[in-house]
Amino acid sequence: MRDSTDSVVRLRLVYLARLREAFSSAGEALSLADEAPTVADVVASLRARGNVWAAELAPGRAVRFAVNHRLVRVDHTLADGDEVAIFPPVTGG
Amino acid sequence: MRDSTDSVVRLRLVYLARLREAFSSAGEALSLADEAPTVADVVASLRARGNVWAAELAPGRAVRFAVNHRLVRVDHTLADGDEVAIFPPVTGG
Amino acid sequence: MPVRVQTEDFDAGREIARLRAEDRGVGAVAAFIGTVRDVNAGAGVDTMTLEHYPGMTESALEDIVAEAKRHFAVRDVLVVHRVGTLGPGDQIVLVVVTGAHRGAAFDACEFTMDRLKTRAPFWKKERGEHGERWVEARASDDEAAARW
Amino acid sequence: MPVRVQTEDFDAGREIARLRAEDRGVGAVAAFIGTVRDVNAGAGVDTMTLEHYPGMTESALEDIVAEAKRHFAVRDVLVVHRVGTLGPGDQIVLVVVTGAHRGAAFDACEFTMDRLKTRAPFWKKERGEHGERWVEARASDDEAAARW
Repeated sequence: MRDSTDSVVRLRLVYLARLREAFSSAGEALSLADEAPTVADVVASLRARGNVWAAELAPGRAVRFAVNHRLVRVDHTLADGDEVAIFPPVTGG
Repeated sequence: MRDSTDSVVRLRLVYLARLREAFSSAGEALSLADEAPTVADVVASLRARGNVWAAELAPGRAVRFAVNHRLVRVDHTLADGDEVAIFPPVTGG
Repeated sequence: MPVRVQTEDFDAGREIARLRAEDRGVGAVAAFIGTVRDVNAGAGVDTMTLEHYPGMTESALEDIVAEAKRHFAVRDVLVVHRVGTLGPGDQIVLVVVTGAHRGAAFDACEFTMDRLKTRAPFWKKERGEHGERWVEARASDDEAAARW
Repeated sequence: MPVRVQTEDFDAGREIARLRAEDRGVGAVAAFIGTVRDVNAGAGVDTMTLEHYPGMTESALEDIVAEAKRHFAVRDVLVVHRVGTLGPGDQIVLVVVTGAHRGAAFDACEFTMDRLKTRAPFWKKERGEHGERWVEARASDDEAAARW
């Protein structure tokens, strides 16, 4: 599954809860042509689609991230093959 | 049950747990010839018996008091007919 | 009845279910169960006998429950305390608190236990490898009760 | 298994009994049950649907349990969390902590709930008189989690 080209990072994106509904998608594959992209780069890439993507991921909206099932900050650096989940603040319990 | 003489206060004493065992008694009647005796007066009266009474109620021993089923301090003033319980610090739960 | 003193064991699950039944405003249940450990102060324990002060016990517990309800935004409080002779693993006390939110439920449950440990007339006597001895009150219980 | 995610209901009494069974060093059991209220933010609730992030959920809960065991002098911790569609009065989550003494058991139980509320990937969607809406995270949950 890993790409032989160093400069492309292939990611599996997962959208959950309100974002899954807003995006009408549970997730997708995304490739970034970047040496060491961060979660912020993923967010910027999605925002550039405009519409609901720009609205839900607008600066100031509370969004959380997990990479390979661990909560991370937006400056977390991604590696080829990472699963990046994007979701609203959790409300279980 | 109330005494017609103002200057005598009749009390029902109750001994519990370690004190009941030490005194070999679950309780007794005690009358104090005093206008407004306090719990401290009861303790002094019992201490004067010497032996185990003086030992268990010696100053510095942790002893608790309840009058008519309410925890009170040693300076609590007693009335005729009161039930005065004397016991070690509680250890339930 | 918000408080019960009994020799019989209790079923914590059933007591919890009963307390929150029919109250759809409950969002949080905090519960505590105190049990007999097989070791206390480093010595093995075979049996634990709980003595109380009949007459005072229920009113002391009712006062504690009333105080917990007054101090915390909770819906209901239950205390069940056993007396008599118990063995290691046996249940001694149950406190259940229901509330709309968890913070007040936790606080009221811990408050009730802290007060019970210093104000309810129960005494424990252990029998074990050391022979027979009355359990001493712990300074940490006074400190816990003084927090509130 | 210290954590379970399931659609089925749980029996709090049985889970508590199971966790403390065979451990005679347990003197204190603190438990919490979260339930569906019939009202939230002033509006009536008919159903509550819990969504989660399969794969991450269990590991997030296991991390929380491990953290609770590391930070507090407790013996065991259990978390059971339901997913799917529930109604008012239904049980959502159970946390049980066993320990030698009550202070650490209470703390670890509250810590586990506070962490779960801010770090475990569950989301609630309500259906009721207001229609359908995702429950918003509460600032008080962040504050509660920040205490530890």
